Amino acid sequence: MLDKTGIAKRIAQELQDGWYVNLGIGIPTLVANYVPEGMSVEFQSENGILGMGPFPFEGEEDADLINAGKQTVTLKSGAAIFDSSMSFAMIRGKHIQLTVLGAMEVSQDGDIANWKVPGKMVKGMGGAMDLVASADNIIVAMMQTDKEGNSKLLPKCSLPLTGVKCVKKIVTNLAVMEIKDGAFHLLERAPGVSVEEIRRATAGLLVVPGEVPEMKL
Amino acid sequence: MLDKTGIAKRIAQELQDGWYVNLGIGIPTLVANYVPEGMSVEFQSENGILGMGPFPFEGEEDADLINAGKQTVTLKSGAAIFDSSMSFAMIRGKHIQLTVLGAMEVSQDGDIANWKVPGKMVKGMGGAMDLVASADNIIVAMMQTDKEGNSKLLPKCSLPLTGVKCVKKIVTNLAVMEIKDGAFHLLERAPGVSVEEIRRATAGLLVVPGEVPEMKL
Amino acid sequence: MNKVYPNAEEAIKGIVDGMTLMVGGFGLCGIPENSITALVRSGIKKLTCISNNAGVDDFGLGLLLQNRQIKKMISSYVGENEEFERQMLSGELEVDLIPQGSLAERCRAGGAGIPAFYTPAGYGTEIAEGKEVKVFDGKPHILESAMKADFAIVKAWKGDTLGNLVFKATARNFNEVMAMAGKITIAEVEELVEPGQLDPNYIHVPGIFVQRIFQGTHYEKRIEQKTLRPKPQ
Amino acid sequence: MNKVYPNAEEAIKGIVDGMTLMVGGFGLCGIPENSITALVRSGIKKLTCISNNAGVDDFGLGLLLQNRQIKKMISSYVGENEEFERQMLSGELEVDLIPQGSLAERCRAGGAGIPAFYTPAGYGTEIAEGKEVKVFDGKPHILESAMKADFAIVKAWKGDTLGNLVFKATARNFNEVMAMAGKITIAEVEELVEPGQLDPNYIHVPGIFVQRIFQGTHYEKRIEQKTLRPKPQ
Repeated sequence: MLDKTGIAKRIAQELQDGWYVNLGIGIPTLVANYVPEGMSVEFQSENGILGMGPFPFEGEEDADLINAGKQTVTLKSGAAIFDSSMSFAMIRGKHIQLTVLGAMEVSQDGDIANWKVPGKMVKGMGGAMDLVASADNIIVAMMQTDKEGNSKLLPKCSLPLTGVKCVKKIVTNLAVMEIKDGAFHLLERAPGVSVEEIRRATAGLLVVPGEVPEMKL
Repeated sequence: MLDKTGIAKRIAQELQDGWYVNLGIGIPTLVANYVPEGMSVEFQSENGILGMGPFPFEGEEDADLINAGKQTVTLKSGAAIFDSSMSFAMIRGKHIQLTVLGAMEVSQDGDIANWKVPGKMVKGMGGAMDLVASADNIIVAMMQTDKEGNSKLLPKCSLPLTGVKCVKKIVTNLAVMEIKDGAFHLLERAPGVSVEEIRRATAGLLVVPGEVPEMKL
Repeated sequence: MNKVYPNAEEAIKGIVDGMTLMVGGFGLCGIPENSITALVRSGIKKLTCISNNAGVDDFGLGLLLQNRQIKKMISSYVGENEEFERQMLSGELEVDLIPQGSLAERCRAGGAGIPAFYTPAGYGTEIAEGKEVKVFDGKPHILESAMKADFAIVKAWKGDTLGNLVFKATARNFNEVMAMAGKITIAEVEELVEPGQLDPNYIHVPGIFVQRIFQGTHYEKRIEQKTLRPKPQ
Repeated sequence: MNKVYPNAEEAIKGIVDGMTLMVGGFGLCGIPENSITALVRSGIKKLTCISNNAGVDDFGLGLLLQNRQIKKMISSYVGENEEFERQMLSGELEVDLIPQGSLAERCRAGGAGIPAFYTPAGYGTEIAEGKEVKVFDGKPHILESAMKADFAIVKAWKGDTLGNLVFKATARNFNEVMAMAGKITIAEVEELVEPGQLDPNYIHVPGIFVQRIFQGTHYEKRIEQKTLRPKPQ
């Protein structure tokens, strides 16, 4: 089974040289720490950065330089700053090659719910709806079950949607799956996790090929 | 009767302090030479200048700095440069207080035709359609008749339109007129021009109030 | 034509109860601190505020919330604010949540004379309810309308007396599009300079969009999430 | 990931007969001179060119017209070109004329994932024929669609190896929005620099929009209308 770092490491294997990538808050943010050696990947932050660098050293933080999670960050050499409309022009216009974000629920049709729980305080969708509606390549990073053990991979989402038919790939603590033809297709098992465990943690339709390799980290 | 310079001088009297103004090619361009003393007016050029200055001195011309008429120009102190989409954001968004342009025909409803003569080479509308469709305050600068003496102020335009119901004011070689309620309303006569001469040069409906003052230049 | 105002108190004159304001900033980054303070002191009420976020309890728009001056918030994300939560849950505060990209584009559209545009963002969600849908290239999009405000209040790094603005780093965010969309736009700047001191090639907001400008004072520039990495030994 | 190409000949590889190109510039100001020369030499035919203007007889896109490489021009204004006129009147050349502001906004929309938007420009004229009309705030608007191109070819003043671009003065014009709207965008620059040499605050086109970049040579920068005022004595 993977922890959050493991999920981030596995997602980092999906990166390709020259890609522009938007990472959501939480597990996705960790992906930036595991860019393969020698690969050049630029991170976009939707508040207006391309070429976001690591967190600053103490004393170097600048209130005027934050990421979309409102954390102090730095710029890489060759970074560019822009306004919010230009930022979402990049996102909506499909100039970002990969979007990684978290989810509360994902359906076997690729629907995603990650912004609102009825009856609870609603903070807002931020840029998530723009991101999922626009990106051709979305990876959802999530725990496959909630704290009570209920699957978050469902036939249909029960929560208000963030976007429809948009998620193509999921990396959870248990598995890597692809979504197509109305089903979760199992691609890889997390280390030490059996197909049966994955099946129990998947409420939606799961397609298991003959052989399911264990992922390599 | 006014010459082109006279028309430009009369239009310059319409300027107000602090206005942003777009001047079309031809007579309108001349208006910039007659901004009243002590008045601050900024000229916008739709290829991307706010704060356009006079033509350069010999040797100071810069191929990278032209106006919408493709003429070499200079920048005033405090000028700003922007791209074409921002330029028309200003125009369409009604941030320009006055637009002055030429016309081949104007109708008593305020329609304007100034870009196309069927059977002749069509060069294009450039920014004229955006300008006339957006501006709340358009002054047309024109000769009131063509070379054959035919009126260019018509009940209805005969040429393909540039915009509909948009012209509010006209300054010609003969008169200043306002367009409202489907008629040309005579406001001022050019020096030495009689109401009768203006009437003969106006094919559309002309409303003449009891007294028509001669314009002061 | 003088656009320069001596301070925030003078610059916000004309804002009255019930108006719609756009307020620049992302989180607490690039917010018009001086103008917010002046609004708090003014006691103007029943405001509709269009702003990506709603500040924190004791800073930014949170100060106006504390003071019950806001009737409605139009934002994309409103976390980090307990008073906001209380007013929202009790029904005192109306909240309209909008996808962040649509919010930015709707402000730009308002400034640019584009009354409406199609976007894929929000299709198939509750955001799309009641909105026109049209399919382009096989993909459904929803029609979103332009937004304007009675006053837009933005914060820039430097500005000149003609209203030209430049921003520093990510303090730019929504300030640029909101400056375009205000019927009257108030810009507060850290440094007010004379015309000619800003390079014409690198103006972020041309002065045509700015009606009032003043030099702010005592910027706190609070950091919401100070995140650091360890110094190498 | 290397975006840097040695010259125009290499950078335009992949452009083939029948493609749609966006070409930056306003008149002869800010046009991609090196790329146009390479296109002339390539002999690629049946091009659709989206460009605000069509050059003059012996410079700019006029060179491609002379060579009969353009099937269709999409522009706002095409004066100053006799060969253009001849081809247009003889029916050899298709011409689609578009209001300048709509052209700029349609390019931006293509780059920004906005498939269509409403504008008042052209309502009631032949431009509006066949287009959807909708009334906003009592005023009719027409629906205009986004434009994209197989390749966008732009010219910048400086660019870095990551594709970030800055323009000089009015050579900026359509280059910015066209850079956003190319499936592949080629940027030729007067000066190619290393990452970090352009100030991140003042980038006109972020590198994400540029797939290929090269340093051009021998810029002629022809002036169309040299207008001067007399020197004071």
